[in-house]
Amino acid sequence: MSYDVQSIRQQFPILNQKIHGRPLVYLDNAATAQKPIAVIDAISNYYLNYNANVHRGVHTLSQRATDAIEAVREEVRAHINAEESAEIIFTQGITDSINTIAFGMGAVVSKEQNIVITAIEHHSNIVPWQMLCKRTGAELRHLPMNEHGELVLEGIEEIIDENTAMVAFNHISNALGTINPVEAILEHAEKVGAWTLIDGAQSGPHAKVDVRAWNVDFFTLSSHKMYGPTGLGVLYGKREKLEVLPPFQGGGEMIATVTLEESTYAGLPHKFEAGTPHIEGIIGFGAALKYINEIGIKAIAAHEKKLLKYSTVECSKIDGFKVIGDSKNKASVLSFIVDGTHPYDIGVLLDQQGVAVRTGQHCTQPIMDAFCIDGTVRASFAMYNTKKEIDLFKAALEKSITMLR
Amino acid sequence: MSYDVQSIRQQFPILNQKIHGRPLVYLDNAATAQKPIAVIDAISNYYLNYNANVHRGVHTLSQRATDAIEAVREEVRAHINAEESAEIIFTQGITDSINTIAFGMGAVVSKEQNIVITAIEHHSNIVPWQMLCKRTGAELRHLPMNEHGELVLEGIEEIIDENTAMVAFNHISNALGTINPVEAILEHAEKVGAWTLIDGAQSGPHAKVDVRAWNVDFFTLSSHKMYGPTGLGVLYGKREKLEVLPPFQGGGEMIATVTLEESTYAGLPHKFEAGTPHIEGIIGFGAALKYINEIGIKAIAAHEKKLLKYSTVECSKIDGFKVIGDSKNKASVLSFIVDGTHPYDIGVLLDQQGVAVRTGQHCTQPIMDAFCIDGTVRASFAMYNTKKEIDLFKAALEKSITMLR
Amino acid sequence: MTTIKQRQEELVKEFEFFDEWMDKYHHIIEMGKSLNALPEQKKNDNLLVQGCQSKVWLHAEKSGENILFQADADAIIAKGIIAMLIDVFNNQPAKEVAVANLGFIEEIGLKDHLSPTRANGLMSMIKQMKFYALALTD
Amino acid sequence: MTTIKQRQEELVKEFEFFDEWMDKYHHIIEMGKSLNALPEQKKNDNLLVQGCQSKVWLHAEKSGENILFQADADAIIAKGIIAMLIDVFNNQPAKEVAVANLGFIEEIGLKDHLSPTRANGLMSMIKQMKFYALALTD
Ligand SMILES: Cc1ncc(COP(=O)(O)O)c(C=O)c1O
Ligand SMILES: Cc1ncc(COP(=O)(O)O)c(C=O)c1O
Repeated sequence: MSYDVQSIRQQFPILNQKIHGRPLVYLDNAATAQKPIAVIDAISNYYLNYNANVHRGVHTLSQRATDAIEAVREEVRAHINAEESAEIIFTQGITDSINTIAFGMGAVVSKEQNIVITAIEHHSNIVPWQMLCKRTGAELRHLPMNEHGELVLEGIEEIIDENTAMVAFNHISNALGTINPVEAILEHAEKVGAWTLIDGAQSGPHAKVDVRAWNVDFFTLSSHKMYGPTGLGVLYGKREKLEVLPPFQGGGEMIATVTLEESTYAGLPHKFEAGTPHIEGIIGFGAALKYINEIGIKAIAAHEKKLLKYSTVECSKIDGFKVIGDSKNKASVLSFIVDGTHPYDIGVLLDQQGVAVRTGQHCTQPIMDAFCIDGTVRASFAMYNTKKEIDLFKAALEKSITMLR
Repeated sequence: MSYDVQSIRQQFPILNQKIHGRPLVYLDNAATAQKPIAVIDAISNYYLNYNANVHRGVHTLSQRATDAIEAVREEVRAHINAEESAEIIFTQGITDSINTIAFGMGAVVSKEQNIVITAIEHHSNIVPWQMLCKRTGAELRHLPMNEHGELVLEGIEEIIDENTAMVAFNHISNALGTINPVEAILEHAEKVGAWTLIDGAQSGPHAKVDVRAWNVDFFTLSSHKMYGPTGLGVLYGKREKLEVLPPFQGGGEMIATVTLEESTYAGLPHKFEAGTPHIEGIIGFGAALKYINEIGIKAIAAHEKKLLKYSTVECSKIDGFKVIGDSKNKASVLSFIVDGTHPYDIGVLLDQQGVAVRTGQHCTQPIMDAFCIDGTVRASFAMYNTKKEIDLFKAALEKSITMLR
Repeated sequence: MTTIKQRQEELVKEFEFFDEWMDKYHHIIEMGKSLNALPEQKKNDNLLVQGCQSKVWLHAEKSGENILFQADADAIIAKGIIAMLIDVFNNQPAKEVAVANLGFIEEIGLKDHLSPTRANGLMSMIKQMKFYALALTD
Repeated sequence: MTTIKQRQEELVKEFEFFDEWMDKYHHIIEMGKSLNALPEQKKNDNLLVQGCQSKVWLHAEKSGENILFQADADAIIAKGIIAMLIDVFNNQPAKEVAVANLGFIEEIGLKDHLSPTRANGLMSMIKQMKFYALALTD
């Protein structure tokens, strides 16, 4: 079956609007994706029919809500091929997931050890580790990148060594689109017995993930980047690893027993799910996963790859256009600067023409520093974008440049 | 204008359904409240029209979304009468809010100090402080309660003393309904210079709150208990206090600058809002606040007070019925046991008759231990409950008891 | 002597008699009430079945090839459910208990009708009974 | 000599000429381009206006009773906006700049049309100019 982008677009009513009198061309998908009707309906349906607090409730609505979120937990497990659904923890998002692990590792990391990240991480996969290193005295290291925005693995043995407690890196860079050599890095980490965490912010919407094939210890997703609701994330962790970490937050149902003097913690996944969960978000995310699987993540990735290639080739014809991050192995992100213009000005003028892009540092200041730039313009693609939209984008970009020069 | 409960009920379509063939009587409001159409529509409307990631986005949708959440921040500020909207932080919920403060206080509390809670707290206002005390060596104390489930203030000077770093307590007990003597406790805390935090889980839906009149340092709410979406909470903190606390989570927009070596943090409220916020939740919560204010929190409280009184009087006629927590000053919660029955069995049989209540410990195990019971049955009321529902509840309760004895 | 299969058939028939779930619950409760209580001193924590929302104590011993169960619970519905299971399994050959197929649960609609937590509790009870039976099979 | 008020009126007239916001932006950009750049050595961090998304440097000095502004920005739209403000305020009595009412922003529709962050930036620029004016008023 061929990829029917028009019928997909019909599932995203938000796309069908005008901005400053021009049709919206939404190319800010790496920041957040739009939601299909199925997700919006799942949310309404929940609140119209079976909203209740979950777990421990004996009444029917509470049972329905509990069943619904536990079913999603199982779907997430299957989606990323985890071993058991108790290894799937619902969080607020990737930032929350990574902080949970970085906090917990405070109990197991010593000052002789080091944490390894990379030069192309999102702030959410930098700052929590800096905080951990500050608390424990451990050293923060990083794998460097080259001028294509690719990680450099030569010398990796010097960086990831027997004192490495954790190697944490993203699968796909949100600022550059680079697809990182996950297997090679994991292999080095495994060799020295380091724990591993993959930030899957940009994997979720664009790539097939199999945590057991990777044999990664922790993996994390944000619902809102995967066509699901805001305020929800997933933290996958191997049971044996999650069990040795202390919980990040206390309260609610994450305990087994509480006296005013002390508490004992509940088992997985509850130990890491303090407080009333984001029930609606979990249910909406279930609908988003289902929708992604209906279209097929491989079909989506193939479609986006075509858009990326077409936009790169077309825009490269523009005088002074320069791609930032030109790895051969890229997904869905076209980050660029244009000689003699400021990204910010381009963003404003594209918006005036209906085209939504992100400008700036994309929460990856170290990358920008390395390229010695203030920021880029980033066009990022999703399942519903079209070749025609790329044409509109390119035309709007050319017009903006003419005005700015 | 008189309180028109029927027209309110029309705004909550979920109430109009049958459970096991009987009309639903939803009395589990202290766990979570149902959502009016206005909230459900606000969510759909967001995803259908202006979903985008917020802050730093130059494009129109991002601006609309940013405007919308910042407008809600201002509405929350006004609602609780905070001084400035930068003191309003959006969190995952009360549990997250309290953990944020308890974690941050790790930087300012010493082992000579103590933390004071009360005997009638939710686990979410116990466990984070236990964790803080474990980290810092500080002592955890509590104000005791009497057989009515009221806090005992005699001897408070011995408990809250000059070494008290924090006094944290709930305004209204979720398990007993007791309205605590907020002013008297705050006065003692202020006298010795202790910081103060009020858990407003049950204030939000049932009471007027004025943080400046109280002069409390921290105050917190959960959206889902206030007719708003799940996954969202509010943490209010005085600027001067929030500024000395380190952030709980790192990443996203909570930083000013990041290099691979170190980061500096952004100002309030962003310092405490790492990661993509729960944009949809904030917008939905704005709609919920607006709805509450339309009806009027005082009118709601008065209505619920009538229901509480009526249900207490009526149910007390049942042989062996015993209220747990019979403070003179109570809101919206009827917690009880019935001689010769287990709360759990009552819960199951009420559910068979369409009545949704919560049974068990209500995340307040120390209260149950103090009363030497395993748990209670809890009926809790909201703006949309009716006298007729209390009659149905009472009849169902009587039938259940007959079956069980 | 009736077999495990026959006892299940009888139970299914008993429940077919009731149209309403309230009546079925009534019947479960009556079964709970007529189950001989465990003496207090026997209710030790070792006998607690893990995974039930209320407390369920289960004791097993061998009598020849057969297995004898005794149980109690603090909530009467749980007690009724364990009473049903005892009704099916009690004084049956241990090795048959260990492998028994419990179709009656489906037929009565018990599992569908229980909440997930209670259904978990039911599964935990069955698991524990089969576990004892296995342990007591030579 | 034109007053602050007159200069605003002229600006409003200039902008009325354009129907489309793209054209208005074009005009803002042209104003940015024709603003004399600050020499590189003058662009020090002390002159940065806080609260703008792009970098805006603003320098002020006194000339008799009047105040003279120089500015630059790394993004051209920000530069155009500061150019407009300089157009209105430059070489005006410091004490009038300090209290001036800037109705033209409303009339052009600038504030409504800018994003919240950019509108904040605009407000920051105005605040900084008035702050200098106040500091330079005897
Ligand atoms: C008094 C009280 N505190 C704290 C909480 C925890 O709220 P949440 O689960 O929304 O974090 C609740 C809700 O159960 C509560 O009633
Ligand atoms: C690579 C990467 N990591 C982490 C994040 C943070 O995700 P969230 O803001 O949902 O916590 C993002 C999203 O901006 C991202 O692209």
